[in-house]
Amino acid sequence: MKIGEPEKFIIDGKRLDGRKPGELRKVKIEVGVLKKADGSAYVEWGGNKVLAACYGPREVHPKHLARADRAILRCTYSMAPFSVTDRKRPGPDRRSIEISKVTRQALEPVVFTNLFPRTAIDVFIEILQAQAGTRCTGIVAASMALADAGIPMRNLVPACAAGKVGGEIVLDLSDVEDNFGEADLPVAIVPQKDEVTLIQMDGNFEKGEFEKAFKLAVEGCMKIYEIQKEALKKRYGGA
Amino acid sequence: MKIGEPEKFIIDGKRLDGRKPGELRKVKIEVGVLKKADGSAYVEWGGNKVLAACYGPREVHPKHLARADRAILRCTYSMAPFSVTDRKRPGPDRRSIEISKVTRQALEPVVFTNLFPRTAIDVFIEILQAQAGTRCTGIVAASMALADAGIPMRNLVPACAAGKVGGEIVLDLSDVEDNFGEADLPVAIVPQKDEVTLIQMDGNFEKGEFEKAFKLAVEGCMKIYEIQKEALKKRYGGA
Amino acid sequence: MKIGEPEKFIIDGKRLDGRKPGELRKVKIEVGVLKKADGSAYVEWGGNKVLAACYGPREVHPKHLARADRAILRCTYSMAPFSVTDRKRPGPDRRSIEISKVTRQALEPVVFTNLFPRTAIDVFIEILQAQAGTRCTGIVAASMALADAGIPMRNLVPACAAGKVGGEIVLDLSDVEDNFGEADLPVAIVPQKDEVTLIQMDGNFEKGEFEKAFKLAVEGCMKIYEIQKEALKKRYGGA
Amino acid sequence: MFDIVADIKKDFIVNLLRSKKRVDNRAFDEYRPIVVEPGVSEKAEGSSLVKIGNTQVMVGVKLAIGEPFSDMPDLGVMMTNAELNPLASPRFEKGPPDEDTIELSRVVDRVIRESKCIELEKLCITEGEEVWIVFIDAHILDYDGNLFDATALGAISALRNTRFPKVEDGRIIYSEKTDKKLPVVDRPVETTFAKIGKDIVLDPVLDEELVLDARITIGTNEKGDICAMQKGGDGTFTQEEIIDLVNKSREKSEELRKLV
Amino acid sequence: MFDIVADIKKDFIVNLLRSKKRVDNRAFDEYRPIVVEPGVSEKAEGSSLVKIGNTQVMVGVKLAIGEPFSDMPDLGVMMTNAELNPLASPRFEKGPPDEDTIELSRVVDRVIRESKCIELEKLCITEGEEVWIVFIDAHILDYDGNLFDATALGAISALRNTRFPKVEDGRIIYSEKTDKKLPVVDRPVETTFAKIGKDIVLDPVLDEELVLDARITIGTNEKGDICAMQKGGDGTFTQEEIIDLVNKSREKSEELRKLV
Amino acid sequence: MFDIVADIKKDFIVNLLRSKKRVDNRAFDEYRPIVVEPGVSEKAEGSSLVKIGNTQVMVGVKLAIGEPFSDMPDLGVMMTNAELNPLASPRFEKGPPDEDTIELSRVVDRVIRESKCIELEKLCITEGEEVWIVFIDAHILDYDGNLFDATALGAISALRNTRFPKVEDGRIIYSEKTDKKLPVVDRPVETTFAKIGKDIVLDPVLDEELVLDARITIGTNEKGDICAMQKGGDGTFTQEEIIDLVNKSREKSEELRKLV
Repeated sequence: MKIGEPEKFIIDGKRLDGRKPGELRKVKIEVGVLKKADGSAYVEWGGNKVLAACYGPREVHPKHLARADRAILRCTYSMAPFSVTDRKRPGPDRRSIEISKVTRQALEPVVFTNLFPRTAIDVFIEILQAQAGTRCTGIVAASMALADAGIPMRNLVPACAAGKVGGEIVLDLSDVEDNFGEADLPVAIVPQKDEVTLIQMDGNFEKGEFEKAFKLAVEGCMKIYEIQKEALKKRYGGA
Repeated sequence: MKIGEPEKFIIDGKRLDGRKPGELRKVKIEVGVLKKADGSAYVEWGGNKVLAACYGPREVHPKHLARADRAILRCTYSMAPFSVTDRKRPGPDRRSIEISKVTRQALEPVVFTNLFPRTAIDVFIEILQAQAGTRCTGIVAASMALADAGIPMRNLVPACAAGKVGGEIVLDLSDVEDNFGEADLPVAIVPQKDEVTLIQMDGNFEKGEFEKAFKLAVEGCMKIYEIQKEALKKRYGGA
Repeated sequence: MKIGEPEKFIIDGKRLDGRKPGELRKVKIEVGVLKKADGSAYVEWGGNKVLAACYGPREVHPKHLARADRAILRCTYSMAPFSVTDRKRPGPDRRSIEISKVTRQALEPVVFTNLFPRTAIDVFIEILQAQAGTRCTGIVAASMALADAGIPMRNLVPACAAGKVGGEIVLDLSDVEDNFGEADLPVAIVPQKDEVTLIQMDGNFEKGEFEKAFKLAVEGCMKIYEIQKEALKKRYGGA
Repeated sequence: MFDIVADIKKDFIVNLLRSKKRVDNRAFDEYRPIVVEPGVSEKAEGSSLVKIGNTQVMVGVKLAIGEPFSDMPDLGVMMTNAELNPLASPRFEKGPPDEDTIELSRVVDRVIRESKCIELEKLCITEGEEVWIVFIDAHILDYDGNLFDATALGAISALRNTRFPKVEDGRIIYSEKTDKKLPVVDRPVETTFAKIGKDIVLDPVLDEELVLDARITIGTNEKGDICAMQKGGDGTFTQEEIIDLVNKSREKSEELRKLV
Repeated sequence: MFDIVADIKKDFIVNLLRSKKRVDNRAFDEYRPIVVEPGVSEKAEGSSLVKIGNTQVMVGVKLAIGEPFSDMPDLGVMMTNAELNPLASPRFEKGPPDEDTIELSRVVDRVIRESKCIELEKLCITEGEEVWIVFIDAHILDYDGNLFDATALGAISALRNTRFPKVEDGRIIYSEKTDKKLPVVDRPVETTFAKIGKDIVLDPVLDEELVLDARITIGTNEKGDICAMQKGGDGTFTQEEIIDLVNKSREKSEELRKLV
Repeated sequence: MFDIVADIKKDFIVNLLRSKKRVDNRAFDEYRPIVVEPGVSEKAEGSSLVKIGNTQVMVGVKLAIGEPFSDMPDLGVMMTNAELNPLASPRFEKGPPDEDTIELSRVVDRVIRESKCIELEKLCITEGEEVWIVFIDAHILDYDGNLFDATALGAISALRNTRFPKVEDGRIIYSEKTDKKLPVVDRPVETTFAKIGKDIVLDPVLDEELVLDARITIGTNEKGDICAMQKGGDGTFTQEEIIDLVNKSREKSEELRKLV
């Protein structure tokens, strides 16, 4: 047993933080929170606090990266040194670089990059406080920042993880569930289109468990999608 | 008390190295000491031994740094690994980068950069032996190297620090005064013009002390200015 | 005495691995072992296992390195982390950078770089298993990869080291001889032309010893040259 | 995975697939010929050379003694690193690891780590002070697509082939290997599928990788449990496709597992 | 501070100032509205979000246990680091810290350190072996000028807000904060003035920073002593201007200090 | 060594040499005037300034206490580092050390190390735990050719000039040097020859370096044994030339050795 591991994860059908297995943590989304960025969003999701900013379409530096037929989308996921338990050294580590890549690939399918050839659309995601699920929170925030910047998109991209703790499939792992649980499955989708834009997984799913967790994660995405739309409406009004 | 701290800094009106409060350490300036540089100078100031070289106006690399209306001035302050008590690892550290920046800004006001558009004027300052006051020594050396390279300037830039040790305001801190003293105030000026091109400070000045120290530092600059002019005369003859 | 140092290196005229003083370790050369490279070679020499690949002539990046009158030859010597006793951290270290340089200079004299102006010829040498003599093995492999890529050359470049162990001059040091011996002298030549393209040495040769070792190394090169030609014949047939 | 080829090439491959053919005539769910050669290095404590078609990857395992992580004081440590050596492809460049290199390292690390195939608790020497560190280093030698599967296969093959060196007075004598094997109790592998247009193929060759819309790598252990998963590419999968591929992966994994 | 804007813009701002007006209608010695929100993070041991006009800076304080410097064996250690996050401005770029980032870190560090506001001697655990290390990390979130004052204000606010985590058997239990506060005994702040043409204004907004000739940042403690100073820009100040600004700084500092 | 000059310049120098003349009128086997000034620094434990013609190199030696290498637990450690400072030449650039810088460091290190001039066994303080570390740092101040010989000369001169600082309770008091000298028992030096066309000259000046075909540096100890050798350049030597130069090096080394 690792230090700090709880004996049980679910007691009387309730998780350690009181949630039911299929319940999300509290999510709060605010759009347009920064002045200098072309678009921005702030997301609080459980204990996560994440800021995203979008710049673009703008000139590409260095120039040789520009594409004649479309904009390049670039995503940078980064964690503030004080966002985690043990201070993180500033600068990108290997984990951040991987997450930046899968985040870009989670968003790319919805952005009409072909409308802005030879330009760059840059998205910066800053984790100010981390508490399990930062990559999903980041994707949700990034998607809102793109929308706030007026970048044409087919749809928003919600993201949510499911996982396995104490042998049970649950939605949206908490910190302790993430650290000591048996599996984590973050998923991002294009709602209404049956398109999965991100799926990663680590841990152990027996036959059957994967499918159950996957469907739960997609349901979680749909709940997040509603909150995303609500936040846009709140900002821009809406029909 | 830190290890090595003296009990008193001033005994019978004299400092630990025998100087009076308003007295400079010994300064020696030599111009044109390097063959390959366009201009160069060597300055010994107390225990400091500093070499400066100037190259330019010359082509700018990388090109995108060039300015259409003027030369860019670049300064690099660097310390030899053997110049300090504990061997310094080669390469720039944060302190060197800050000093390089304020050195450039100390010199920029006197250089006629507008005469040489699209070029670079590079100044390299190498600390061969450090004994408190390397940034002022570096600025003095750099200013002489610019002059030796024939770069048109409004004037030379002298620099000198004042400080507070044992509660007294003194000129030009020694090593031990710098390490254990209460305040350090390096200043650089354009003589005869009442222009301050560099001022930095750390430590503690009570009301009134700052003004006293500041004026003393400016006086120190004027003494240095005389030595600078002398060195140029010695090299180039004089009117 | 260093840890692991043998008491004697030569017993009854035989070295610790059974070889005579002037005898090479076993050498096996195979050409054209990689599909994606323009040319490639695999060399086993004693316990060394080395792969070399050649790409080019091809476009130069970054462009400012290109030469109007000739191709640039670039060599990269690198060691796999698992190729040595204590795991080597990935990425170039100072030793690799030096060996890359002398390898390039060992090969440059035979390549007709003037036939391919404004291009690059890149040679990559990867040490998969190291057991004394990797730089010579690398040069031999590189020379074969260049030939396999069809790069016009005046000749192949064989390389071989001689050294001193237990006071005797021997050919082609083994691991233990290299670690605890008294001198190592790697040499590369252009056969039939009396041209030495690489010579390095460290250790201690008394008067007379150097000349003896040098000649032995050149003889070693000629033996290697025969094996190189054999490998090319095997691959391409031959007259 | 790394570059754009002309739309023409993409059209050609898509059309080929639409008519149920691949550029190298394989079935959609067929691996290229695979060769696994364990024990190719004497300097490494474990090693393996894997070829999947023209793709070649060498994996070496080095053991060292070091400190455990402070929150897992009684467990050994494992580290996985891959290098996309410029020797292996004109598409690879010198320099610090880029995002593709890092992704490869981490996805291979994931399946090894999460399958718990190495009994890390048996690698503890003195709790909180000294444990064995397992360095898994993958070197790409020839790149013709599907590095994930080849590297993961090389890693588990090399691990199963790893023997401890002799230890004397706390000092490792690397030149003398013992008979004691690294405690490896599972054979996790990864299988990778590429979606090109509407078709999905196993084990994409480089030409297919260059035009793929989406990619998915699925790692399983001997029991058939899923241990690792990674989607790539700028396109998407449907939910059904993913569930389908997870099942297909279980099947194809058995083929790979037989080779180690 | 970071780039050139057209001479026209400079002329406009200079002329405006000559007629005693600023781009945002403030008085020359007036701060923009300032908001200080301490305690915005649960993961950090201390934190604060500072807004000066549209400029936003978040500062977090992390505590760790480590070795003291060998020449100060009985003192805790403090480190200040700022990041000019590309999220905060199109003018900031990814990559290692540039000279502006380093200057900001060091000038903020200077006022905290030289004011001796943290009682470092109380951070010694075992002389020469273990002391508390105080990491002050500033993240710029939105950049509209005057980072020095905002960051210094955030730093002292976060420090005053810092509580020690629980320590058990020499191990920090970060998840449990104690009631014990970091010993912070002063409230140093920094005030920054910009000289544009012949006029000098407090708290330059970005548009002013882009055309300034010279800049000066002055740090003071509660007693009004000067603790830190930094001139910037390619222009100059007269001696009188500097003495004047030092006095003005003492005054304006009091406004800032009320906020923490 | 570092760049291309016009073919015209090369032709000029080659023709000059063919008529037995050098650009600076020296004999082919003649050094430029050499000045060695030991003890130029008070902060370094040893130092020397060497001038060969217009080439100037400063070498400083710093001593520190640290851990020995694990396979040589009873030996001190030496490290050699050279910096091609941009101050010294328009040809040198800022940034991490390039291949020329690294080659220079390593070739100078080689002759010092292989001549065994420093008695490393006398630098052991506690076997396996603490030994003296000798840092040899060379700073190029003015570059007019032949850095190898100047730097090696500066290194041995600085080493012979090195005295231990005082040690109190295991702590070095750098400000107080003792009379105890670093145990240096040999005076190794390096001599460098350049082949230009068919001619070979000693101590190439920068203009000669820029057009040379091949270069060889040979290091010898006091007994005349060869300790280090390095060929450079894109051209070649004949076997006879090398044997010849080795003998010439022994001779010329004596001239250098007299200077330290």
